[in-house]
Amino acid sequence: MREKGKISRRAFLKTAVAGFGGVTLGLKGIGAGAQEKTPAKPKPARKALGVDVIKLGGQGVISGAHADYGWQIQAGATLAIEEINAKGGILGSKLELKFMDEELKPAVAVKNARYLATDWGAHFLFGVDSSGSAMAIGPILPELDRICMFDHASTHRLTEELVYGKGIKQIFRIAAPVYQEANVAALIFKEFPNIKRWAGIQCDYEYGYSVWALFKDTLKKYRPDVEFVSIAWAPFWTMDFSSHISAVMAAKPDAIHATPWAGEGVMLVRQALMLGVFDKIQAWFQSMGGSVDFLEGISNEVAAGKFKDKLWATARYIHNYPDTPENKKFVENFRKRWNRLPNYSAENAYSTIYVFKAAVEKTRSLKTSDLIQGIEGLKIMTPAGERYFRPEDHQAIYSVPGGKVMMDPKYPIPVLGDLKVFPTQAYYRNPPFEPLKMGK
Amino acid sequence: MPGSPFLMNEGKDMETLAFQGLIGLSVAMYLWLLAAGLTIVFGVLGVLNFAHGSLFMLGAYFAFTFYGLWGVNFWLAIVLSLLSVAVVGCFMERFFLRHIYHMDHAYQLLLTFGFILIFDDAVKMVWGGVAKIPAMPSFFEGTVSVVGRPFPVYNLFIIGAGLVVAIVVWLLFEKTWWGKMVRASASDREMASAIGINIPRLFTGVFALGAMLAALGGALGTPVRVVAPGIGAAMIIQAFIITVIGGLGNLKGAFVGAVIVGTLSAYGILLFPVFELFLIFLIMTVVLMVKPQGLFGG
Amino acid sequence: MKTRVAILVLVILLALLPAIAGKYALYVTIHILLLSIFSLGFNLLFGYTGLLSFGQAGFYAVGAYGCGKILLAYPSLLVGIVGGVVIAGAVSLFLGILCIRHTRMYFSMLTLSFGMMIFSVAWKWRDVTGGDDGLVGIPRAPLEIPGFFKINMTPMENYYYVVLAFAILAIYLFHRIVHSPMGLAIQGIRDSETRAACIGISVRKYRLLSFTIAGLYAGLAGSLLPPLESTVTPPVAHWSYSAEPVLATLLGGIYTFSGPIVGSVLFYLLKDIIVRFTEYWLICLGIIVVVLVMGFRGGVMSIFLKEGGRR
Amino acid sequence: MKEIIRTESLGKYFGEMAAVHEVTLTLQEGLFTSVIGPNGAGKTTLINLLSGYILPDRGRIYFREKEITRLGPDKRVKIGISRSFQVMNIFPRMTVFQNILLPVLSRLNKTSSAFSSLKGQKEAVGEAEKILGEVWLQEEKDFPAGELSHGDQRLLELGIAVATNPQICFLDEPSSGMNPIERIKVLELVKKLASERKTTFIIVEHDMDIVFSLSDWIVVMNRGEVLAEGKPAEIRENQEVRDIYLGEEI
Repeated sequence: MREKGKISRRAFLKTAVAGFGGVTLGLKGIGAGAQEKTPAKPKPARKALGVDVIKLGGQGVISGAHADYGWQIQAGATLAIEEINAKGGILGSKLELKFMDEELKPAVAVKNARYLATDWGAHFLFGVDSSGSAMAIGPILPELDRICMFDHASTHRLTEELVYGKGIKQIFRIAAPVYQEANVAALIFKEFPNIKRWAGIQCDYEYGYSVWALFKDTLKKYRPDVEFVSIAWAPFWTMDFSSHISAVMAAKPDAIHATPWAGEGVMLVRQALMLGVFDKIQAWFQSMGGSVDFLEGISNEVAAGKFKDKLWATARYIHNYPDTPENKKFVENFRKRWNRLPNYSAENAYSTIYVFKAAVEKTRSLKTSDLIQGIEGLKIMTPAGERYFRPEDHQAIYSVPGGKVMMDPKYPIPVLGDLKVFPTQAYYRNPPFEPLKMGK
Repeated sequence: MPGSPFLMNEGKDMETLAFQGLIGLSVAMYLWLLAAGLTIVFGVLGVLNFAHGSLFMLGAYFAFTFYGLWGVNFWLAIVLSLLSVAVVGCFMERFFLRHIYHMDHAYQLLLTFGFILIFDDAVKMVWGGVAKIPAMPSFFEGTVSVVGRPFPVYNLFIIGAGLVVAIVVWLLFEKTWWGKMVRASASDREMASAIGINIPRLFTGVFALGAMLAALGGALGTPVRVVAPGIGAAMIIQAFIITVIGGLGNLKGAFVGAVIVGTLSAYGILLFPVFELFLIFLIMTVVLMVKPQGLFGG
Repeated sequence: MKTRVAILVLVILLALLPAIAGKYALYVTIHILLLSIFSLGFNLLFGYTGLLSFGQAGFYAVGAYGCGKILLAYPSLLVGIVGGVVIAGAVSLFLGILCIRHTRMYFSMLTLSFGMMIFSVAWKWRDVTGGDDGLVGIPRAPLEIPGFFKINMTPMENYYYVVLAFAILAIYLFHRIVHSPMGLAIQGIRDSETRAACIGISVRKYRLLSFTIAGLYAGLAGSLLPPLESTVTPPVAHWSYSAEPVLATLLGGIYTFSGPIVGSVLFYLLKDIIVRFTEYWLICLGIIVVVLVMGFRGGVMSIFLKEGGRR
Repeated sequence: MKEIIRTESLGKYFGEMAAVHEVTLTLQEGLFTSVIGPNGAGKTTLINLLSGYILPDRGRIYFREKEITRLGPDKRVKIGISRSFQVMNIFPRMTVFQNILLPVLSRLNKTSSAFSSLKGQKEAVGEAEKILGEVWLQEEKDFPAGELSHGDQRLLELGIAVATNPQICFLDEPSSGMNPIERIKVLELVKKLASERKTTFIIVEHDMDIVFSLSDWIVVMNRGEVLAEGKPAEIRENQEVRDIYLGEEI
């Protein structure tokens, strides 16, 4: 089934990136239909917003070792758009998507944003995988006079500094930020008295730095007795983690906290297996290990029980939580549509579209200033549970559990089980924010 | 900076250093396989092949296709991928490089740089942009104990493979008639062709050999590494560094250079987690400044 | 004469652009102007002096970070840009002394290496450079000379005119340089280092001069970036970014004055347009590069001018 | 008659091979001097040493009593030493005119001005034009030098060598690759330039007839050492010289 998934994915990529994201493959029917219809017999009544189509400009990384994330963003957004268009759009206006490759390069991301907003005419911007890209787009949003809903980029600085500090109100984030992998991990493992020596294998860029710093801060608060005995930094394009793994293992840690994600994450834990790490440690926390591409990548190993029940992870949404009708429906539709399970960036993107919908319907306007009002303080039910957009920092507040990676007969790939759920108050940082120090 | 550059990780006893060195050595072997081809091609053809890393990538992709997708036996898959890349190499040499040997090195760099762009997108077209990670052949799983710590059998195998290749290549150039011809034409093309060596065919052969070595590096990585567009471009700079350190066109230099870079970054990660990247380029620069012909260059 | 008129028309069109073109077109034009400046400088080194540098992005980045830092501390456009250029010039002078001792691929490797060292500094020296998030929220400060005037730069149009002015100035000066005795001297060095030395030309001195000027141009292009993007991130120092002026120049033609400029236009449009219809724009570029090197080493201009390239 | 260049036990060694060994030699101003000798005798190496193109391993070089042993080639040009090359060495991508203009500018120390236009350099331009005339290349003025015929490139090379207005000028086989008629023309030209420009020419030449008919002074080298020197007549009589040129009719 992964094969089929792949093929459809590749085909999807081609057309989607060809610049007709909305009007792809299976979508053709609806999308194209919609476009012929609207000019054919315009119904003034249905033009509450004065536009035939509401344009959504998305971007994410769709090439390289992290490419699956961009794909998931497109897939989620496309699903939502199809659903909404099928029900007649938003206040009579259909939705159209254009999706571009961010390449994890801030310069490219900014260029995309400018193109989408000022040339293609997007009403909303969303997506963005890399924190660097997010930090670069944020400051130009006022000039572009567009809202950008960040679906994945997770640096705390985006909301804490740019929104709360600098007051850039066009920035919103629907995804849980680094609080997730840093603080949830801390809350889980404060309960393990015999895990005293921690090591880190972290991304050698802001994301890794902030997660590691925050994790250490929080854990220290609850467990003054733990030590952080070794650390290795892995830049983008690390082909071989064995040097990093053996370096941190040299300090004989009880547990390891790791941030490398997507393909690099898979490589990391598989090479850790090769180095017999899981015989030596009590636990391994893989930050975004709850992401579908990661779980797919290690299915065989999990099935063979090679991780000895020691592999823990979280994500910014997992498909088997919460147990609500909304979530069931979403996962079901997503699997029907794409023949894969949704990872968090898919759910984040999917919900993003519905947040836009809610905001437009609430304000009956496409003016950015109105929409900002519309989203601030918004409470909305999404597959990931109820989200609340905190006015101070425009961060969506919702709870995602952490858990152990294990097989579940209900799913073709491993899932997070033995879930540990925490109240958002317990692990989100709350305003007023004091800057996080990233010293050792 | 995350911790001062001199933040030392804990527990730096001899065993640790030895183990880390051995790990670094296994990483170094991939680099050696990559650099060997690069330096041979430069030494004989006088071309610095920017696209050499892309041949490494192609090797990985072919191996992944045969072994990971079509389930061909691992060893056979590697052989097949070498041959496929050799064909690509011959094509490159025969139809493109051959026509610019006489030209300024700048054009050689530019031409081969063009090939990087082509290969990167070509693999994207064929295999898609998403990274590929096939399963590892079971007979490579498991570890052996080194200084009391588990060391992967696979890394051991890689070290072995690297050494074997080193010996084979050395024998090839020092002991065989073909090697003698190659060295003759490397030192003096006119003379060589005067004594009836078919230079063009020889050069095609040499380039193919270089391509195969790169491909081998890529192919051996597939079971444990990620296969994605761009890994070639990511690797080539390291290969440059190595060949420059060892001396452009110098095989022994390439081997030593690879070992230096591989182990050094391993120790860099262990000792100064922050400065690894800078360190490597610093070495390259110093070598270029002080002894541009490289540590082993004449 | 004809060319004079053509240039005049072109300048007028560029001056009128904000009136006729949209925001994005303006943004793209600014980027093209930056790339043109960047490439011109590069070509002084490559086309005119015969040194292929793969580290120009390093100086571009120094200019960008320098200007960004200044603007964050002291919001005055001129101070920022001039400051960035000066710093970049100083750095390139220093590194030039080390680099020009070598030629051919040793020079290329050395510049590559220095460029990447600048890259890793930009990436790692987080207290100063902000790591991979880079310098964020750089203001597009007003153009001001205290006591004389102060122009608000918030509207893109205004900044566009600043960039245009700098670009025209840079191009004009470049024209003067390559058609001056010094320009002839460096071309002599390109054609035959030994011959040049044996007619009394100090090869190193002129290589260093050319290297520094190239650095200044890269620095200028870099300094004009942060006010536009309000962000500077390490990738602008990466070797793959150094490749952009190389490709642009090759595209336009390395032996003609206007080559790098024409090339920059083509390169950027190619990149910007093709990328919208296919994610495979690099392969197109790659094929073009191969064709150019195999066939038309004079670049597009040589095809027009029936000159250059083939040697 | 006064000395212009003197060497003291000059030596240049490539590994075992002594390219130039113990050469102690005095060249007189105004004497049209030829350096002859079989291939590998060290003629070119000697010129390379005297023009500063390479530096000696042993010995000293004096120019008008001033030691210049370690002076770089560009510096030597400035004090009046110039040369041409055996293997064609011009500026192929530049026009013929620019090929001449550059050395003139270099002599006038104008090359470092980065913003003045070339046309502005009246003096240099005038002089370059004149030299072009002297070497019969006015028509080819605006050709790319690389596209000239072999013969014309030789003339251009000569032009470049004299354009720095040297007091002494070394010509390494100025007529190589030319047919006999061309040779004579070129060497007649050299002779003419010598008298008009008051330049002392030291040439390396293979064509013995020309050498013996044109030279005032001949230096014979063999195996890196000076075998003999003297007037053409003396050299003709010299037995050792006859031996090394065995077979060839001098």
